[in-house]
Amino acid sequence: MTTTKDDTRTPAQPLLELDNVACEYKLDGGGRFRAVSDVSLQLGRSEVLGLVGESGCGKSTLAKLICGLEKPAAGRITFDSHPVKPLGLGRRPDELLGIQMVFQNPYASLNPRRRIRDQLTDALALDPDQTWTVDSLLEAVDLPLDAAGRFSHSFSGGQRQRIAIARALAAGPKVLVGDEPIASLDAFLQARIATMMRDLAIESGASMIFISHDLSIVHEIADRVAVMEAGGVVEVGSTEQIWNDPQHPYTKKLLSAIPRVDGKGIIPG
Amino acid sequence: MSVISIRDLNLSVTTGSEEKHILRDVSFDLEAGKITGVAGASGSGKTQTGLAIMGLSPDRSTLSGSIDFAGTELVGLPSKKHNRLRGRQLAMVFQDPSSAFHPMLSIGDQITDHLRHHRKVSKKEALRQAIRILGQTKVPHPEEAVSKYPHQFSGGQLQRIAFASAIICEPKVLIADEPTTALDVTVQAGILRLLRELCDDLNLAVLLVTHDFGVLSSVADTIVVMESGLVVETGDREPLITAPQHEYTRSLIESLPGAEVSPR
Amino acid sequence: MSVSATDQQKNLRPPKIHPLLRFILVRIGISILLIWGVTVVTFLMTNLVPTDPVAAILGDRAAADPEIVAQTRERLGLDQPLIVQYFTYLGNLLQGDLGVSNQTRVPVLESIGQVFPASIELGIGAILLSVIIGLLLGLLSALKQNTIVDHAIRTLSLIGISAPTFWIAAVGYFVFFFKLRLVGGAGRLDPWMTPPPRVTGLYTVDSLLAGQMATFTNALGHLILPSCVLALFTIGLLTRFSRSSVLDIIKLDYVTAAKAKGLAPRTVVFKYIFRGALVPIITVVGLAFGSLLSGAVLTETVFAWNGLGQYAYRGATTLDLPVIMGVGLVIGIVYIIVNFVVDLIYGFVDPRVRVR
Amino acid sequence: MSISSPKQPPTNADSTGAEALDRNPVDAGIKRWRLRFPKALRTPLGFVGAAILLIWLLVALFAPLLAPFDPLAQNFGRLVAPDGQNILGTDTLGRDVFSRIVVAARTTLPAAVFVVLCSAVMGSVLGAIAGYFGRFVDEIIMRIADLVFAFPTIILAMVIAAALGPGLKNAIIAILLVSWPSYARVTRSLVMTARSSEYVIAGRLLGFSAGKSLLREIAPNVVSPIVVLATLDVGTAILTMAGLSFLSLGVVPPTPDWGAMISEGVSQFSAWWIAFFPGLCILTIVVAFNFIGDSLRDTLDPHTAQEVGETTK
Repeated sequence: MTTTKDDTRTPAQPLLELDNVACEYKLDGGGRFRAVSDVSLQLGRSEVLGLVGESGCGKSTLAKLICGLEKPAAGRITFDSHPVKPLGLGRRPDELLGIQMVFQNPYASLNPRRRIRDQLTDALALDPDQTWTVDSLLEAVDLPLDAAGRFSHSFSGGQRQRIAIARALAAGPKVLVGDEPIASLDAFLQARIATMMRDLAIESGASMIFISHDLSIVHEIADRVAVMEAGGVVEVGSTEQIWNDPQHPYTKKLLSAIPRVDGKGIIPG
Repeated sequence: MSVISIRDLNLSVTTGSEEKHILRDVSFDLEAGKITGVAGASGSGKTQTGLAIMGLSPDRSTLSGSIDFAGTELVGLPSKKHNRLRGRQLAMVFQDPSSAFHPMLSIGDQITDHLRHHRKVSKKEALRQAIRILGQTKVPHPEEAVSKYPHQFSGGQLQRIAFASAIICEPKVLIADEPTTALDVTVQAGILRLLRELCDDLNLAVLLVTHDFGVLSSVADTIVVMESGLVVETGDREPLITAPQHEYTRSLIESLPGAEVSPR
Repeated sequence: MSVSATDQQKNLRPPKIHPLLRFILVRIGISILLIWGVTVVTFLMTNLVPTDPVAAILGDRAAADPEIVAQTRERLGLDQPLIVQYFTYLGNLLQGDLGVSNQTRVPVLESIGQVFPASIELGIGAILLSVIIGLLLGLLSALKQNTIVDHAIRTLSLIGISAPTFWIAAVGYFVFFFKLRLVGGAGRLDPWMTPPPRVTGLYTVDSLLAGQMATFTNALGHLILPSCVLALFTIGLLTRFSRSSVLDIIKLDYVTAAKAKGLAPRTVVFKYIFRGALVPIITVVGLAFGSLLSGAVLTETVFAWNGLGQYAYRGATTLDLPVIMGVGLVIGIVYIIVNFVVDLIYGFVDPRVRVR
Repeated sequence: MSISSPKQPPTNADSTGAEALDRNPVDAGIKRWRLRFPKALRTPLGFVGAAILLIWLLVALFAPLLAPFDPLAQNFGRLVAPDGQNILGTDTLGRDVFSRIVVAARTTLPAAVFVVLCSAVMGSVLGAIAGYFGRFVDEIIMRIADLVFAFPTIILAMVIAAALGPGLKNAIIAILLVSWPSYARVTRSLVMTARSSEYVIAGRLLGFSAGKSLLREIAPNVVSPIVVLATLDVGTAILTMAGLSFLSLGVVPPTPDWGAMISEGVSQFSAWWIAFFPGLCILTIVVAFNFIGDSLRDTLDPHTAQEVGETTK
């Protein structure tokens, strides 16, 4: 499991650095499963890194590791020269609040019993620069201003996901982690929400790690792409290089499996 | 020649005092040896169209219009008679293969119980046919597979088993409801190839419900686009995708990532 | 979900023992721990009593003499520290010594051994009735959801779990025995009948084994009303639970898939729906057994059914602590064992536990 | 192909809140997670339950005015059948059954509500701690709960009441000790679900401490199921209390009590009224709580409702 070649654009001082990180789960019937093994990655400033792989490849575990939601079995994660420590029972340390996450399931990521305004206000309190207000956030994600007074159940999946993006942005993050944020949305909404996420993150000066099983969406929004298979990163490179000149056989397989919308009736692969 | 011909199909569901129209004047045909794709966003009624053919519309719903299946009118068909067609003439494959099988029954049992029910074949003969059909859908080690349980298979293998179960009684119509949505992209291609082969080899009339134009572009012969219960456009695959007539179809296709750029 | 087989092999460290074996070992461990806990509870309860056990044993006059009290305390080991007393108690338990009744001076274990079969007979009758009737009503109610049938069954089952068992017992006894003479009266047999030769202790079984048909019908006539009364609460409980459990299953994909195969409705209901609902129901049957034991104490009293419940009732009314603690201990252990068996059944029924 | 409905570009398709028959929202239930009392009481069962309960509350409140005679005075002939004067007859000591029944409501109802409130608070606090902090705290609390579950309710209450001696106070302590575990189990499992749910994790990522997220994010989501469970449990508490009194381990004579009255009447077959009417009282009041609780339960989402139903002992 080696990182094939580091992209030349990777800055000398990465914002987020993963150094030989591994993670294991205990299984129900006994035994262990190594979900992530020996992953090394860097994320620069104002950069969008796409993390691509199929189900069970460990990409969501990697997202949790970055946010401190899982305990690494080995390796080191550094954010802005602070080590990322697993989240215990106490408050998350201030220096790590710059990592925020948008989750996969928009139906579960908003508190059903609290108004949207309250949930956004919690996040706004973290941003020292006071970049946003509740109104400007809602405007940024294309929602009506009266949304603030409502509860999450009155919104559709796509709308909820936009609220979740607004909440993550409100905290003024330096790294925005999207864990399959578009996977449970309709195909016709996916590209739009993904692009919105990218634009908002970059405009507010943050970097983004965008996790998806869909290479064609990642191709639209990412600067660099890392491909994962069976817990390891098999290839990292600029989006163009991965898309046009993949090196690893798994990346090739993944790319060739994407059906083209050309009406030719050709089954991919 | 059309195997199924749907004309002015309407479906409404009553919840409490509210009546909701799910399908409005839907009309299209399914032909033997052809895959008809139905596209639409969630809530457009595409799944309900498939269920209406199967006679499995939700409780407290009313269906009107006509579904003609080789001379038999399916709308208003008594449930006993419909039941004789289900599994034997009309078969269905579901979206999530991991939930479409009973976790406590063996694969062999689940893919042959309708064969034994409809054809009255012996248990031994049914199992022999099951092994043959699992081979046809390219499930690895069919002899061992029949005595295993669903949790011992991956999603892609289970979907192949679901196709085996669907075709074991040699049906004329196959309804595939988002058969690849729950699968990984590398597995999807294999399932689509299987669907194409089964359709061609068995001369099946296939209804493929999906929200993925990539899937339609790969295997569908004709495409029906639906929006909030209405059919907005019907046409052959290539012209419909490359030159959509209706504004809604166009916006759907344009919303897709990389509509114009494709990998090498 | 669909991790390919090779991926899994590569990163999987398989468990050292078979999951089913592990499952059984864990269950055994938990059961032993619980049984130990039960002994601690009964021991502490006995020792927390505000009333002096010595006084209870000796009676008022002897208790006034400090010398006799001190002797008795020493004889009973009550001058020892609590922890030593506990180990003495535990040691006695392991030898089958549950103490001696303050009232009758009969060893508790001996009395329990005598009355236990009566309760088993009643309990088996009631659990059979509640499982069969409860599951069928629950299934019917769920299949006819939101119809008159469903509403009626739901309302009746709610009333069933609301009625005080001992009152239903009294009313039933009054109506069916006293007024209508449809069933046998108090006790396990009419007073002039002689019990069948003891093999299992269950009169119905023993009389059949001995070929005494008259005794059998008489015993059955006495058994039927108490079991029905006892079952009423658990029927309500199981009806409600199996209804919600079946409703959960009905909306699953595999049921739609079974319907789409054109199977007979009977097959869909019993092979697919019922089998799926059965696993959660099995675990609840174990829990329902607990309320059955509670009900037995009250029911047996009304019917003068000479079982564990009536024994406990006599102990309670005379504040005979060794008896109450003995019954508590035995019932607690029986309950734990029943639930252990239920867990095992669950493990064997569900292939996801059984087959790796 | 007629197109009658206003068309929308797909970019807005999600803002219409398009109802998803095609695809089930992952959490069909969360939106119904809130308890709606008025809605629950609109169902026939809920309404009947509320009506019966209201009557009983009034009876308990105005018992001294309603009771025609002194419930303790042995004023009348023994075992007088119901007539114009003693509308529900008299008991073995010549006391008026109706007066005794009415006055007994004053002890039973408040005692049952009190015991349920205490056990609900105790159980859910312990359950929340177990569910949120997990590990050995969870192990200890839940193993104790398992232990209590291992004794059937009446048996354990009987053991406790016998050890402490008969009396209303000790009966209440006994019921409290046997009934907290069901709240602990339900709360624990709800808290565990909530704790790993994405909205709570999102809050933790925004810097909420464990305590803050438990109080602010999780608590509002577990209160409703606890209220439902408690409503159903009042009925159970009344039954257990009556059972203890029936076994002479509850309210001490001569204080009037339904369970004790039934116990007295069981052996008096010629005087059926002594046992019959108190039992009817217990039945109606327990039915009332169960009807209300069941209707409330239906307003919860299915998953939570099952959670509440499963542990009913």
